[in-house]
Amino acid sequence: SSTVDTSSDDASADASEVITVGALTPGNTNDGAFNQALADALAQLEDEGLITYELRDQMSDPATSEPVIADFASQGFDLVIGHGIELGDAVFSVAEDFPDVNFTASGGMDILDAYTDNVETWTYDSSQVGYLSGYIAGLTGATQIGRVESMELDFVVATDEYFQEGVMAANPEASLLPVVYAGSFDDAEAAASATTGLIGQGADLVYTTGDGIAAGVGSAASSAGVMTVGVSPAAGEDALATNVSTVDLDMYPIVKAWVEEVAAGKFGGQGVTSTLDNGGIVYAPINDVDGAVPSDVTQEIEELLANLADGSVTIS
Amino acid sequence: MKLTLDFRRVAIIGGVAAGIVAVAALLIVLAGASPLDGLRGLVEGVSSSPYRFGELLVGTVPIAIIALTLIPALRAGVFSVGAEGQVTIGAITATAGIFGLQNAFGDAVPAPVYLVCGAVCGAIGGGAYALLPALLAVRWNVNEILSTLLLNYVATGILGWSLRTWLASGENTATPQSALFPESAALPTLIAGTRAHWGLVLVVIIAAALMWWQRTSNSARLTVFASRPKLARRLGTTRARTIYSTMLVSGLGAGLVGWIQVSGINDRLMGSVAGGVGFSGIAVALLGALVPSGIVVAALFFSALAAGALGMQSATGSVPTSIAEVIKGVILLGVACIAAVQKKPAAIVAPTAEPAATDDDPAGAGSGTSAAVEDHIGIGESEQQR
Amino acid sequence: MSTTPLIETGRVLTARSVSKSFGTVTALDDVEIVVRPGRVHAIVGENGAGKSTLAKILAGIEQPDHAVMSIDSEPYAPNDRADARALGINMVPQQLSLVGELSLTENLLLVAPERIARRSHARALLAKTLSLAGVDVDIDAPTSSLGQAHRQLGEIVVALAEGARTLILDEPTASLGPVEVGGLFAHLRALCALGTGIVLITHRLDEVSDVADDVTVLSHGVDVHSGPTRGLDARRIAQLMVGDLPEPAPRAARDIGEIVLQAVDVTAAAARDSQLTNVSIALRAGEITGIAGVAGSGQNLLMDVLAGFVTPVTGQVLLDGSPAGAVDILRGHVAWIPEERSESLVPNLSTGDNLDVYRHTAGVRAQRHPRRAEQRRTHEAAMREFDVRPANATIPASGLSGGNQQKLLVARELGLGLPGSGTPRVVLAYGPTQGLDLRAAQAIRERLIACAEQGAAVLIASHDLEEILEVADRVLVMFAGKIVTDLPVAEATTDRLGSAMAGITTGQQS
Amino acid sequence: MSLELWISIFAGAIALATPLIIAGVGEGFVERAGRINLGIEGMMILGAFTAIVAASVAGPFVGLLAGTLAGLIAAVVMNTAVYRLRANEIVVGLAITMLGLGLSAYLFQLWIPSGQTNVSVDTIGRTPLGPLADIPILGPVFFNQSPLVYAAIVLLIAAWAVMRFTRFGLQIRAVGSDPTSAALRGVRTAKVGARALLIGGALAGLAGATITVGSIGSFTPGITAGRGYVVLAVVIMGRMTPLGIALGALLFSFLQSFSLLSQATAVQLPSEVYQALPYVVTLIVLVFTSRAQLRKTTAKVKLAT
Ligand SMILES: Nc1ncnc2c1ncn2[C@@H]1O[C@H](COP(=O)(O)OP(=O)(O)OP(=O)(O)O)[C@@H](O)[C@H]1O
Ligand SMILES: Nc1ncnc2c1ncn2[C@@H]1O[C@H](COP(=O)(O)OP(=O)(O)OP(=O)(O)O)[C@@H](O)[C@H]1O
Ligand SMILES: [Mg+2]
Ligand SMILES: [Mg+2]
Repeated sequence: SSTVDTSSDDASADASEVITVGALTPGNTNDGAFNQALADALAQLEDEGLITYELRDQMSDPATSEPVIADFASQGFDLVIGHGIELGDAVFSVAEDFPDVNFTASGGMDILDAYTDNVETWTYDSSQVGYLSGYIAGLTGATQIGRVESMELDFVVATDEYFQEGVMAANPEASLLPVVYAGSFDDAEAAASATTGLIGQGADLVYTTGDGIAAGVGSAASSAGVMTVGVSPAAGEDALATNVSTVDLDMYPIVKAWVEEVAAGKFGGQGVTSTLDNGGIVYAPINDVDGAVPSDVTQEIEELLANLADGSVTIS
Repeated sequence: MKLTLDFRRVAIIGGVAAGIVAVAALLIVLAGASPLDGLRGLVEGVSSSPYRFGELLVGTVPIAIIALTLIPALRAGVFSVGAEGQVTIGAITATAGIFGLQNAFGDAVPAPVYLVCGAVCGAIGGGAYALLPALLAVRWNVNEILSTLLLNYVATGILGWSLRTWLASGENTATPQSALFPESAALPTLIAGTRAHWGLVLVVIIAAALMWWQRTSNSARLTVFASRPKLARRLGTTRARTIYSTMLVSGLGAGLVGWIQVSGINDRLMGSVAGGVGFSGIAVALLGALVPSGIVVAALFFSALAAGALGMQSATGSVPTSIAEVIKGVILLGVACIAAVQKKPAAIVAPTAEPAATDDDPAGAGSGTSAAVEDHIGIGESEQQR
Repeated sequence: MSTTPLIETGRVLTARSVSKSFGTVTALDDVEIVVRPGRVHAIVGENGAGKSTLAKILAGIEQPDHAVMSIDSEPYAPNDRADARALGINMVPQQLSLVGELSLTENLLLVAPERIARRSHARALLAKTLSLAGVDVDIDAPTSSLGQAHRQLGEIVVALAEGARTLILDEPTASLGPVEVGGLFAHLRALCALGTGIVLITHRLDEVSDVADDVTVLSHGVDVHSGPTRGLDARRIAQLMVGDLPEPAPRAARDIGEIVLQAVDVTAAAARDSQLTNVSIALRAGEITGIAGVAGSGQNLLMDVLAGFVTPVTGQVLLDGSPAGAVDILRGHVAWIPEERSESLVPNLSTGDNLDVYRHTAGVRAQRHPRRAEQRRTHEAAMREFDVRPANATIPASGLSGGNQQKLLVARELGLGLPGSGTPRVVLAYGPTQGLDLRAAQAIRERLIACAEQGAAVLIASHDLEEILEVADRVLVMFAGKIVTDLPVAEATTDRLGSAMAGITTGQQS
Repeated sequence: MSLELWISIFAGAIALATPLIIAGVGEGFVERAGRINLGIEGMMILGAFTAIVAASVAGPFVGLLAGTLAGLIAAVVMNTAVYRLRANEIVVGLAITMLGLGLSAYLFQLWIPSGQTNVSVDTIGRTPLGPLADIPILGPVFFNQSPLVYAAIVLLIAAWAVMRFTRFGLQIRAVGSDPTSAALRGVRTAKVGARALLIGGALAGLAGATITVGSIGSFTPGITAGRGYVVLAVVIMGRMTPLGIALGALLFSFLQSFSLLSQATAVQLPSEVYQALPYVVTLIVLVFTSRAQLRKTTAKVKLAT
């Protein structure tokens, strides 16, 4: 996969020393989604011998996370990754006191300009995640699409708008049922109930992005034989049985670039975005759900990606 | 006689302590790490650096204030478990107050004004939210444990909605949060190089105030009320006044904590603002036997536990963070048992425990029953007896 | 007297060298008692003499330190109440053991040997027992809704239905009116005729000579006398118990003064009592007003209204002519001795703290804290004055025996307790001597009279007519929430009062 | 709103009510015996987790059994702490909840390390009750549900029968309403209370298992999502009687189901309003039931204020 363009080729060449990384994620690292993306990237980089790392999960409360970040910094880690917007403030506030340690902070689009000398900022293109998910959902030929989300948060709402745009681009005939919010990130049962209800109202595909609730969505949909998009591996094999695909982050190229920068002593002063183009956003191989999904879906997606890359398709 | 009693006590304490260690060690081993590293981490978690020690204090402040201000309510037998929601509402009103001030007077507002405004708004918010279950209890006899529990959920809803709408930050954020406070609204740091802030001083003031209060007649009246409401009536206290006033005090304290959490730690309002301090506060109040000094110690202990558990995770590397929660739960359980063995059972729940002393049956024929803890859920009930 | 038993040879419950101590207190020391079938065996003794303890040991509720017990010649050593019950020994405790939320039937089933509750069977059994004992009690109503007398009878019937052949009654008459006591004794005699052995604990010595066949006198845990009652009268028994009683002091004539506390046309409602309808009562300085009535006639509610706990629906309570609430009434020096002393003593506070709990009254400025030692001396002096044993101001109030708790309460209300200067202007007392032995009861009656002599308005409600007739200047009778009779004591005969208490109106309204 | 929607809402309500009813029946025993179990949330999630682990090895029914056992063990711990060692009931309850939430998340993370797909098990699934399931409207609502729903109904009847027809039921009522008299009558109050608590714990565990093995088929941390606390409210609301508890649970889940699904219609309210709705209505019902109770004992001494 293509890496972020900031990495210079010789950086990795003379990186004989192993970089120590301390990382924090807001949720569980086995969530099969956002948090796990970082955990997997770190594990892979460690396998490759580039880093050793320590990872702390469930750090969504800044009251807990700030001391952990400070801890990492004071123990002399080379790079401290705060993965998740909840950690942004804490990273910046600790980074001030440790100018010699490298940090990364994540946030919304506006964090890209907030970098400092020892803090690089990161975000991902949520419009692409939403659009591609919607596009895949549209390509399945589903006619009534339901959505179950955790809570009515700004970014959820924003992502959802792109999802709708993606659906319409792929299949203008499809109709969308209003979003149902389960009201919790964890309440799989409520999500299952919501999904069953949507199916009862005629939904033939259900989209979700939540963590814990995906288990409920996946379980209810798969037992009703209805397709889903966005169910993560954390929901379990059975739930994945009818999941067409999930658009997700791949943190490997991003983290690798950071590590190389640290090794080369060139870290800092910029912000990066994970995109489809730079391999930071990927989609899971298409599951044809026993032939329910047209066979040319993968091909059409690749076409879309190419069009997005050359600018012939833009997401508004 | 005395010897056997002491033996039993030692045996229980030893057994409980061994149980805690065994469970913790087992869990660490399960994760493929060394229990000794875990133990080292537990100690280092609170002591290895000034920063970590500061964290111990930071964690103590909210729990201690909530627990301290719960003293009157619990002494009177009013069991409110609504601190969690009151913290949330206090944080919202404090945030609103601070931004209101900023909007009205621009950047010229001096720090003390912000602090006073935040504290007052927070306390008022928490207090007002506590009066609601008090009203329900007084007017309609609604069990306050349940009403406060339910209102915690409502507070969460209000917080979520506020962060999405009128208090939402202008930035595009994934998790809901308010904008950053003006710098002068932040609670100043008390110990340089740590996050320990001036909220600590509030703990001392509140503890001192309660120590003084404890010796007042007002306190004695509440204690009488808990077990003998009629006698308390003669002393000039009524059920309504007791419930309103004690719930109000606990609400004010929790609201103040709401402000401390936003102004002292995050400098903005976030969804995680209450973060379980309400429930910890109740546990600490009971562990501290409803005595201010005991509560401060229990709060320090509780906070140390949280910090130590994080340190343990950090020292063992591979162990998932949830171990902190497990260790906290196990130790809380153990300490509750040990505290009960240490003191006479009546002392721990002194205000509400009343093995009905009637007729010539002092210890009660039902000495096998747990008279101490079983029947103090609602004061409403004790009145209905008549 | 009464039923001369035909069978002297039936089941005999024998307990010899029974000893029991609680910590340092020796409750029983080498006591012996023999209970024969078809006979009523009275146990008498002053407060704390060990009567209840002995009864509980017989019934398996309390374990003795040492005892040799047998039924007939079979050794008898019950581990718990169930053992005793299975062998036909049953007890109606001083504090009734019926669960209020359950009916008599359910109370019977509660400890039945079968796991499945056979309601119809239990009801049939109870009905049969009821008719045998000649009692009529509702067996399906929650027992809390029954009157005191019916609950008392109900528990006896339940015990019989459980197969009691030896029945121990701990102060069953303490809270009953004369009519009910008469009824109860008639039932007991009926039971004796069926061969049941009955142990009767009581403080009313005239009852002993009336109804008992044998008597055991306990004093400080030792059985000082045991034998048939034939030839013993109340005086003699009292002498056996406590030596000679002082003669009651002659009553000086008192001046009746102004109205201090009054209820005007009060209507009010409460859970267990009858509701009050248009009750008016005025308490005058120097006068002792007695209120008689069977339990549940509204006396409790009237007391609550006068003490300011219950706000009347209509009408009002006036202290010195102006409306007052509970705390004003206390500040106005009204002493309050409730029927249930547990309402007024805080069990986990020390006896000393209980004595001066009124120091904490709202609006009363705490005087300078006296030094602890000094305070303790004051408290213990008061406790000695009122004969509270042990006179130790640091033990929790719950550590005192029932009788001594009562004395402690009286010591506070009439002794040093009221805020400001101590002496009461009004005394509201409900059964102030209940559960007290003769000497202690006498002492408290003297106190009440002394209060009146010092100008206090005194109200005494009691189920014990004798007591009222002894101290009161004026006697009211309540029935079903109304005051039905109001007589000067000179005109109040036991007959007139008794029939008024039973609701038999003779036309003479107050 | 369409008929299908209403059917979905009612069917969803019954499904959501099942764990509440099961745990509620248990807590009903506990509260009738005069105790309160604030550890119920922890017991539920321990049951939920244990059930999945056991079910992945030995099938869903063993899973249910294991979940029940996990709740039972937690209740034994609680009983020992509170009623033998006399620790404070509220503290111990909160500690058990903390422990349950933490332990289940911890063990889950060890069981399914990062990078591994979560384990799914076969759920109990739905069992249409033959031709009954085809009745219009009623069929899909009542007769096409999980066997656990039917089991919950059986449980309700059993609980009612135990309270009504057994000595144990009477003893629970006695111990709860008047422990001193009960002890004096010879009821072993500690034993009765312990049994009630153990029943409560076991049923809480089963309720947790119902969520994972009964409907979702996998575990995620925090999956009980505060239902334990809802159970406490439902039990009081239902005045601790089995029927009342069932009605309370149904009311709560109906509101939850309604809030979830009516979002899919055009009624536009802030989603938080929907989320808080069940709690607010529960509170209101609580006010009315408490007030009714107050009326019933209207005679209660009216203390002046
Ligand atoms: N459970 C107990 N713990 C400690 N002391 C007790 C206990 N039960 C009784 N005593 C003591 O034992 C002695 C005898 O008590 P008991 O209750 O038998 O007296 P009683 O004759 O029934 O008195 P009363 O007439 O007041 O009912 C008293 O001194 C009392 O204080
Ligand atoms: N033989 C008996 N006669 C009268 N009552 C009995 C008898 N056996 C038991 N009981 C009553 O039953 C109550 C409960 O007894 P217990 O607790 O031993 O029940 P159980 O059915 O034996 O329960 P388990 O078998 O679980 O111990 C006791 O309080 C006792 O009153
Ligand atoms: Mg006695
Ligand atoms: Mg048995």
